[in-house]
Amino acid sequence: MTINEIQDEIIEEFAFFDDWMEKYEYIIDLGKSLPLIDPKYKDEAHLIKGCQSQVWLHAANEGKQVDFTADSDAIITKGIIALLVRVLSGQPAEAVAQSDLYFIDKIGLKEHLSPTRSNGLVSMVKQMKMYGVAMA
Amino acid sequence: MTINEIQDEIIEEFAFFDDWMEKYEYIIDLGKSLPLIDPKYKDEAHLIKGCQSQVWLHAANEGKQVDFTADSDAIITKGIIALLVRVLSGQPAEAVAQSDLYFIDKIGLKEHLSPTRSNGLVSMVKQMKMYGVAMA
Amino acid sequence: MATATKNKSTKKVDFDKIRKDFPLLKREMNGKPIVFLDSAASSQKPNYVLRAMDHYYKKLHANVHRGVYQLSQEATDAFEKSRRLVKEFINAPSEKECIFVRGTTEGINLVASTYGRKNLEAGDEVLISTMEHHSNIVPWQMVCEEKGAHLKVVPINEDGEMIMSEFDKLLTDKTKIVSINHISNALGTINPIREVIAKAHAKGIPVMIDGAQAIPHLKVDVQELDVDFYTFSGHKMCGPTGIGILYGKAELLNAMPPYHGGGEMIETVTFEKTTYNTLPHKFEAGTPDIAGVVGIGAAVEYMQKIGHEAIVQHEHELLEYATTELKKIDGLRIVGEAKEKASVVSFLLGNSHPYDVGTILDKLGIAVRTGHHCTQPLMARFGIPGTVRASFAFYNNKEDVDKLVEGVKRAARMLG
Amino acid sequence: MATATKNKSTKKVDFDKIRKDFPLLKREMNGKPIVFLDSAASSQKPNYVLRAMDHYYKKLHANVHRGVYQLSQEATDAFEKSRRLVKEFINAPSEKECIFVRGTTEGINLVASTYGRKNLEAGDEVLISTMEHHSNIVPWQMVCEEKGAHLKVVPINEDGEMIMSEFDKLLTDKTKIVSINHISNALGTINPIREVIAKAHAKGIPVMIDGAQAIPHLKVDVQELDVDFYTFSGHKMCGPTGIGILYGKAELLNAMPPYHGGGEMIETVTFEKTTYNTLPHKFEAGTPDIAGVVGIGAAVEYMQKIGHEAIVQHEHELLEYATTELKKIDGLRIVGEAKEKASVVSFLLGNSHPYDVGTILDKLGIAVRTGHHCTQPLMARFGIPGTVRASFAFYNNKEDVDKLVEGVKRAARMLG
Ligand SMILES: Cc1ncc(COP(=O)(O)O)c(C=O)c1O
Ligand SMILES: Cc1ncc(COP(=O)(O)O)c(C=O)c1O
Repeated sequence: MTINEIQDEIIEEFAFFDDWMEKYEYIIDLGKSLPLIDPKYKDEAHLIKGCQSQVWLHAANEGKQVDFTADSDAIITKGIIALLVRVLSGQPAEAVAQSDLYFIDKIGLKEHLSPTRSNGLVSMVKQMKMYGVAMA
Repeated sequence: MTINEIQDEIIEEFAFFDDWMEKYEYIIDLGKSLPLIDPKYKDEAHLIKGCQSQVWLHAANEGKQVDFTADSDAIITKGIIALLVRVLSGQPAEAVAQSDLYFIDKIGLKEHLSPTRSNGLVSMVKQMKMYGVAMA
Repeated sequence: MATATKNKSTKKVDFDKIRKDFPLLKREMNGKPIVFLDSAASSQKPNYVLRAMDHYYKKLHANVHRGVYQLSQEATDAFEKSRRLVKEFINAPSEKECIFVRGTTEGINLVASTYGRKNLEAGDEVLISTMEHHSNIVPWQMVCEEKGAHLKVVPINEDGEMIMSEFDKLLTDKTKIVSINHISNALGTINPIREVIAKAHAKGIPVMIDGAQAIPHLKVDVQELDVDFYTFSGHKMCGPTGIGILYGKAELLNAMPPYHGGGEMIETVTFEKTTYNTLPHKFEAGTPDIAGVVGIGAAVEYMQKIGHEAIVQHEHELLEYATTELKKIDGLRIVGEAKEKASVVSFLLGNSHPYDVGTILDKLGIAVRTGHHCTQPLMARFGIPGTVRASFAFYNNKEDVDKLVEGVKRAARMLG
Repeated sequence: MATATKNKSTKKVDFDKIRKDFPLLKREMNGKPIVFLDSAASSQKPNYVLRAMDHYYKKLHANVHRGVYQLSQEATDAFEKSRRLVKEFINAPSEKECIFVRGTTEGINLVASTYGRKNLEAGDEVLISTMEHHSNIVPWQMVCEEKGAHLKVVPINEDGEMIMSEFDKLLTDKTKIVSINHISNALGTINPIREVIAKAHAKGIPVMIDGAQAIPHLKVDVQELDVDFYTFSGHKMCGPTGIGILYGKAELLNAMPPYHGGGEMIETVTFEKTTYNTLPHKFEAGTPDIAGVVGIGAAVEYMQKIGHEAIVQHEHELLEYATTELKKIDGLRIVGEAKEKASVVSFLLGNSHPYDVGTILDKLGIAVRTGHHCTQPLMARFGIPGTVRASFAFYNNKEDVDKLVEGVKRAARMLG
């Protein structure tokens, strides 16, 4: 599936939720699932500092595609990371670089990617795209 | 005449003026009259600095009374000084020290003695009283 | 002031009515009536203060000092009236000792970069505590680094109280200044500043108090405290942003080099030599925040009408109630349980990250602060990344506490 | 913005209508409708700006940055939106290069005490002009004294223009920074800053421009000017008191040590080592003047709606008219007759002291500034104690000029 196909899929899934509670419960469940990153990458080199929560990101280059793994110390942040990884991981590097992540807004999580919220997510998305550029 | 008698006399004089123009013309005339101070006292030592206009003040001790002479580079300030000198000069030092200069307010010149107007007059009045204290 | 009651101390103040003075509290957040529990970061503003500033701009504005025209005099009078109000509010001996600054941060930086830079030498020490706000750490670090002086830190116990026996040991002949907060913004601890000041003065050491969190809650009397420098922010005490006060003893302020150069702070300027103005102007270079000054004056009037006694009592009730109710929640741990505490409750919920708790509370319309609260070394002391902090002002009520407790329970269920 | 016209440049702007945006201009002074001719000291404020701040406090206020709750995000958005507006206003390459300060005075002090303190050594020179405001003299004197550096001063001619051949001589390898005002507040001279910057850059010397008087009148494009530092005050451009901007090239700002220590400006703090935040936060310690920032953003929007072209033209007409009419008065002498001039007229009336003239004008409801205008060395250059200064903003009109001329004639009769 392309980046946009996955995004549309996620938007459709979220359409089932009646209120913010259900949506957040789902995100929290995503956050609680198994670690998304090899523990050895949870180090300074892979850390994206946020004032509110920390994010670790690792990118691997498989041929022309990029594989992302990531984690966060906050579970809601981690849940959102799970969605981002689902959208961008395994995609062609160039597609990652050029992606437009509209699903965030559509499923009502825009505020988590505000540059002023300082949970590391904005920097992480930027970093993911930079990996896309670098590996393309 | 006592300080208060002179003050009352001035208030009475000013009651004749119909508007601010006449009043200021009178003050300006007072300011234009002969120098109020011996030129040799117009030096740093006798200078009271104001941001807007400068004031020079000299006090002489004649027995128990204080004689003031003063000057300013601004004519309206000088006119007001002429009134202050008329009220306080030649008065017993103690009376100067304890004087309450209500005439300023009564004749509508209060704003010139505002501490923020910075024409040197407030400091000058303070200085006159201090001479009164010192010479009493 | 419209609605604050006239009864100063003994009679009951109607805090329900007072709450109506604050227009922001009528808004919603995420579709729910807002429950504002972040007053320690910045308080809301009563109409009285907003009207005073609006009136200033519409009727009185002109640049202050030195203007010969009426309007400028009126603006200056409004400006200097506020200084008088502030002087009375903290019972300073003289208005000249009340300097307008941007806020607490600037107040401390001013002292560190004038008093500090003048008096600190290599090997000297500045004494602070583990629970200082970054604003009371970094300025001292900067000047210490420049001068080769050292920052010494009084440790705290598990409850979040300064260990005074350690303070005694750290207060030595090398100490050139002690700088401690009156109330900790992260824990709510009310520090024993009387004791700190007495002990420092016994050794001839001056004391600076960071009063950012104390002024909104307690009656502060700088003469009774005999404090050397006391600084606070207007925006935490119902006043506008961008204005605060540095009180300093005239003797110390006079001996200090000036801070900023510019208009107002000079007596005469030539290219060869400049002489400085007297207090307070020496430390107030440039056009001041005139409307901000008018606003902080109005805030002082507003708070004095309500009266500190009533405020202290009301907030203490909220603190007790919130503490009791929150403690009933399984897995909730309060960080900071000093015996003397202001209306701040910092807590952790099980292993949940404060960000997660704060996010869910936000969705419920409840505004709390999460994170390190600009006290990273304090968080490190407790080995935690941060806390969730609810802070109460006199315009909060028990219903706010109930909603908070409900919200935390909901978060516990969702995150648990 | 209610009344400013939508037509940006070509069509005629209705300045009579615009005047109605300024509530203060409806008041009286000494029983007469006020004629406000002291905008160079501080401008009046349009309702648009006042409403923006009021709205901020009533609907959006919370401490900015780092808050997870909606309200704090909204406050931060309003805050950062203003930075974007300012960036566009001066065409800065990046928002990060736009730092919020209290005003021009703080902007210059910030640069003098960080860039200056870091880069100046004994024997180095700072180059300013004779017509600088105290705010652009004293901060440099202070750092020069500390470092054993020297202040060099470009002389001016009788018309009040910098003598560029002298500038060329004074610009040497010893010069570490040039700091010049864009427009002189006392004379109205528009300085040839393009030439100054080009010549300094040819020698690799950075230039700071004091834009306090330029921003309210001219279109400023910091990229086109290629200026290194540019600073101005909100209160002179229809914005609130207590807020201003320091623009600096990122390269220079990044290399500078921090200014104030405190919250916001740090990345991590431990008692051993503190690392600093990135631009612009590195230079914005503590809670900023959030409402002031919102206000300066609104002022930018307001001025842009009117458009600089229309403002320049309107003010130029007032300047020409006032100059012509005032010159007809016997014994009146204009101080500062540069070929390039902004809407400031400084004058002396015969041998009358400026204080006397100002006092009589005040009684007539006319607000002018008198004195040295915080430019004592400039007054010394002309051998005068001060001047009477009338300054015009776009909300002034020809009637204001007529009243001024009438008033000065009256003063001449009374004092003559
Ligand atoms: C040319 C110039 N520079 C600097 C300043 C100082 O500005 P502020 O008082 O807003 O800091 C002024 C204002 O009087 C000015 O006119
Ligand atoms: C204890 C303490 N000190 C200093 C500060 C800094 O105050 P401001 O940001 O108003 O300068 C704060 C505010 O967060 C505080 O709580």
